Amino acid sequence: MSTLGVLGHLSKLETQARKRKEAPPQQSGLEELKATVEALVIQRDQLKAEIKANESVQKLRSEDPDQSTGGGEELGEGADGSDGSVNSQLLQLMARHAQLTDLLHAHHLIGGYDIIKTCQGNGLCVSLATSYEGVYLERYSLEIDVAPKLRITRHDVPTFVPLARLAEQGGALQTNLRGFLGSLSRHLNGYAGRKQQLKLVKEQHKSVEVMESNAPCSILILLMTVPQVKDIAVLCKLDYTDHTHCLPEEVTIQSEDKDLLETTQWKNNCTLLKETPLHKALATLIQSGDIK
Amino acid sequence: MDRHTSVARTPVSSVVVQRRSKSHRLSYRSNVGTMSHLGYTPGFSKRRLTTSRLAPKHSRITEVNPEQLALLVREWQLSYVTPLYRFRHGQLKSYSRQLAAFMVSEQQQGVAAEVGLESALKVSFTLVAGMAQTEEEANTVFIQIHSKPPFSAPDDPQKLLWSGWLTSVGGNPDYLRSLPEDFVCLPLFCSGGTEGLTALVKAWFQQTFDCCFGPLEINSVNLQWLAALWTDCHARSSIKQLKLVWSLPAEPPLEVTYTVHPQDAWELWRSIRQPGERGGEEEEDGSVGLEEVACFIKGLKSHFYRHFRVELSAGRLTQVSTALGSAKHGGRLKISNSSYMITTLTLLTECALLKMPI
Amino acid sequence: MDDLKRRLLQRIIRTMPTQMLKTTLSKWARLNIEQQESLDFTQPKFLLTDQLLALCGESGLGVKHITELEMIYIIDNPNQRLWHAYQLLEAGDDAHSVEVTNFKEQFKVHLTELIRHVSIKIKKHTDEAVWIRIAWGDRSSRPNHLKPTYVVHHLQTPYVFVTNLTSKTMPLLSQALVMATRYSSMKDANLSGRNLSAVRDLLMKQFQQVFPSKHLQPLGKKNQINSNPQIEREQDEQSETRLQIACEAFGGGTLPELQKAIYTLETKLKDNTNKIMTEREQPFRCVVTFKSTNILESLRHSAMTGIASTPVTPMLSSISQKGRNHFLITDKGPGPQRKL
Amino acid sequence: MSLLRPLSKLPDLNAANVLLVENEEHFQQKLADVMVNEKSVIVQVRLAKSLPLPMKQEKSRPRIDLVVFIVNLMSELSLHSAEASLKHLAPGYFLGKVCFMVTNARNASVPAERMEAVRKLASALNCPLLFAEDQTPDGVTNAAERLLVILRVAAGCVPMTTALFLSNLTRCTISTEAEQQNSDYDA
Repeated sequence: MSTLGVLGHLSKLETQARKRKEAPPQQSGLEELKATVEALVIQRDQLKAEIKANESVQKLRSEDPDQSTGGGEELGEGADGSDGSVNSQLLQLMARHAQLTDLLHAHHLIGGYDIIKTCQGNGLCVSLATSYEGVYLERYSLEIDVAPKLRITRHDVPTFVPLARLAEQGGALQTNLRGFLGSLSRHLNGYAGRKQQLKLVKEQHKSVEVMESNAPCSILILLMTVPQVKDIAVLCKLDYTDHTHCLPEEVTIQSEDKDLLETTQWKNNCTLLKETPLHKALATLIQSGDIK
Repeated sequence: MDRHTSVARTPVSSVVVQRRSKSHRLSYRSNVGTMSHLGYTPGFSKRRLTTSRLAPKHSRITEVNPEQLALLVREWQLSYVTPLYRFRHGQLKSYSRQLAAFMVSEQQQGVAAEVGLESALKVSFTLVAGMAQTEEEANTVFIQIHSKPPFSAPDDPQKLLWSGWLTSVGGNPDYLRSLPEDFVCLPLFCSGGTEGLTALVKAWFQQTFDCCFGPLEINSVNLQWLAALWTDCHARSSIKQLKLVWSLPAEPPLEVTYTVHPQDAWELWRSIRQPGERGGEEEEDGSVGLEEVACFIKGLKSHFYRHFRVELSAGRLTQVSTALGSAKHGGRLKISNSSYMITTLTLLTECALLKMPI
Repeated sequence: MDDLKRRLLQRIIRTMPTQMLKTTLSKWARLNIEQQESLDFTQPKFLLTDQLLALCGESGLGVKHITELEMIYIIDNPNQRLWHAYQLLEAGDDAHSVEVTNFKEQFKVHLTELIRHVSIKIKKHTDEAVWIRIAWGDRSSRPNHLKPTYVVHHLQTPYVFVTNLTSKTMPLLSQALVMATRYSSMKDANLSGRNLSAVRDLLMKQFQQVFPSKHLQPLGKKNQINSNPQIEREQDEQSETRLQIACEAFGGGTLPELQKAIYTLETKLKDNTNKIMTEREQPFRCVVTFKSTNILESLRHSAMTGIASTPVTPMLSSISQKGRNHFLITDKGPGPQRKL
Repeated sequence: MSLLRPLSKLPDLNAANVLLVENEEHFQQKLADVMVNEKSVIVQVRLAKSLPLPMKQEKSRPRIDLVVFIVNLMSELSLHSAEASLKHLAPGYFLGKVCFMVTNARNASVPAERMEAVRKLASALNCPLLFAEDQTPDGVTNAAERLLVILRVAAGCVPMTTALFLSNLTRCTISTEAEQQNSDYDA
């Protein structure tokens, strides 16, 4: 080995590597194709089975509409009355699953609102849930009279939500209940989100002082401190003009130190505040040391 | 069953009366009735309740003398008093002195320290004429307690500390006649002033005349009757408004004040009184039937229920007031107008007689 | 001026319990610690007033500062007054962007334009409310600090709560408020009560409302007594329904404290047994007042126990659902919505 | 809206069922708590605000041996409600299986007329009228004891006697005018 020298050794390795690459191309190609065929066959069989299963599920569901609407207390004891094998039980389960998925889909179609009949069918009670970042928050309800025309009789929606305006807009309540509920829900979710953010800010960032806030949480003024040689106070006003949103449309920053606000860093910070939920934005600012 | 629990010094023989009056019997019975746990006691269960009372003719209303006017001034707290033993209307002057002396001595014992008797007291007993309705009935006695500040000039006005009166108006003559000779019956006691002073006066009466005081409530039937009586008067003397107050047993307690326009109240009352059996001239008879009263109140209640769907009858009537007077369930009474003063007092005399334990 | 100072201070101190006085003074922070400690709170109040007055003189504090003290006290103890609610109508496009400094400025400008002799103090309280103290004067006289009007407003909400307002000053306040908040008018909301937060909660719907639901909520204390198997309540279901209906009508949980509800009825008396009155043309005029330490709770309890029949009439449920306690009811109008 | 019948069901062994009807639903619970402690028979207490009882429980409901109407004299509604409920009892009950229990009779603000109305009602229906004190534990116990005496008889747990027989002795009566006069002079 030592006689060949380093270069010799390298060239030898090179040829070896080349040989290894070139030698089995034909063979492996064939194997690959074979594998593909096999996979496709399996897939075909699976699809076939699925089709069959689906067909039988459909059959099951159409055969037994009572069960499909009435909730499945008697799963397994098949409508087919067949062998009772694992397979048929599975089919039953699948049928039930498909049905529930459909229900869920329908629920989503009507907007995910809980609606129940009241007053012997003369009224509706709609309940709208709000959530923010996957956390369920307050639930708001509306009671609506159906006859002679739709009319909101009672609700617990906060006063600053323009409920009457939303209901009147293009006769939304009469003609487009879903649309009305949708826009109401956006307002409520917007409010819930802003309120939740404010709550989180107050909990998580004690160093940031909330100077001012209002009932709809649509105007926030925060006092932040920028740690420099001498602490600089920065007043940050967040204006949520669109009440359906959880992010501010406008962020204005004031400070005695005008130069500070001109820096790109603070301009970026402004954009950050506009684009990220407040508590997260503040966390980032604190982490980066821009504020205390 | 002991009937004489309240009377300590009175000779027993003089209390057992052969002929007890109806109203007298009534009070006795209602107590017996509630005491036995099975309410079937046959002898006692028959009772006669007054179904209508006469309101006097207007002619009598006008004759109000200045002494009687003193009775109109303020709101009085009502009590009943059992017959006074050896009370003499001729000795009022001496009673004035005795009561004043009694109060001073009580004060010295420290009992009345808080009632503000630092200054000299002047007690006066006076007669109020024209209240008694029959020969047998005793005259009304009016008592005033004035204070004289220690350093005041003789002609300085004296401060009225307390006033009160004992009366009997239209008491059942049978009952009055049946009383033994030494007893004077003035069953209705009205007091106005601090509770401490009232208690002192009562104590003196108890000691001196061997009598017994007790609170006199005005129950809802009587309150309703007064409401109707006053409403009836509206045509002659404006009642301004008819105000009824109910207290309902909700939690927290709910008080409902029902104020009716006088004209409308009066028209409702007339509409109930008009039907059939009453002729035109009888309209003047002035009697106020309990059935009519019940009907009147029922009308008011049903109007209320139609709007609020709240059962006033679940609670109780606690107060009735008009410009002519006001009466509260707890036994407070104010008569602001001389019309029907006698009638009102007749009712209260009857109530007091009914309430008496003997 | 000194006399006014004295009378103002006297009045504040008279109404305030001594314990409260201590904390209020420290909140006020116009006197330094030594001065505060030198005060002897055990002495009679008139002596205390003298001492305070002397201290004020020492620190050069005037009427302005004393009104500040009053304001602090009132903000902390609003429930000794009768508050009336007003509603702002038709929000302008920029109504939602009004913030405190802006509002303060505008309100002062507009009100002083309307009336020259007026003293205004505005303070933002921690609960987001803006408190305004107005001492009114007229053309010739200086502002009367002994009868100030207090106004409470939560920005971006259409409600204003006012105490001690006369009909003379009402239009002035209304105009200044409408302009400062960018609304177009203000009307009486027909609601008043001694408890400010109750009046506010009622209008802003900040109390627990109960709605019909598929799953019966665990409302209050039901069934807790029915433990003995030998005792059975036959009508449990009915009483639960009554409970649900009562809560739907008046709200669940602790309810806002209202002391009164007043109905002026001008409706015909209809009574099957009384032909004369039923045929009468004129309405039967009466005023019905419900009074309690908390009428909503009293009424809910009445509906639960059956004193008030169920379903509850809109006349009563309007108190919580419309946030009103003054009603005028006539036969012609569409029921309880009629304005007073 | 069916009548409640006294004999439509078979009795349970050594059991007595009482139905307490009270508009205010206040005193009945206190009474029930005491009554179920009875050792000699198994007492089942059923509580109602008014009659009729809901149809739903018709099947599960045992035979009711005694119906007690509790009337609070302070409230007119209480009396009216009891009067209205009476219509939903089959006539057979009035042969000794109904009784009235009155509270607050001592209260000064009770109009004598109302007491009189209750008395008349009880005597017209030949039912016993009991007075009870609902404010004190002793009063409740006493009232419960009295009810139990009647209940045991009504349920047939006392040999040699019947509800009808007992009610003849205990029913409320109002004497006539003549008797009144006589008794007056007897006293």
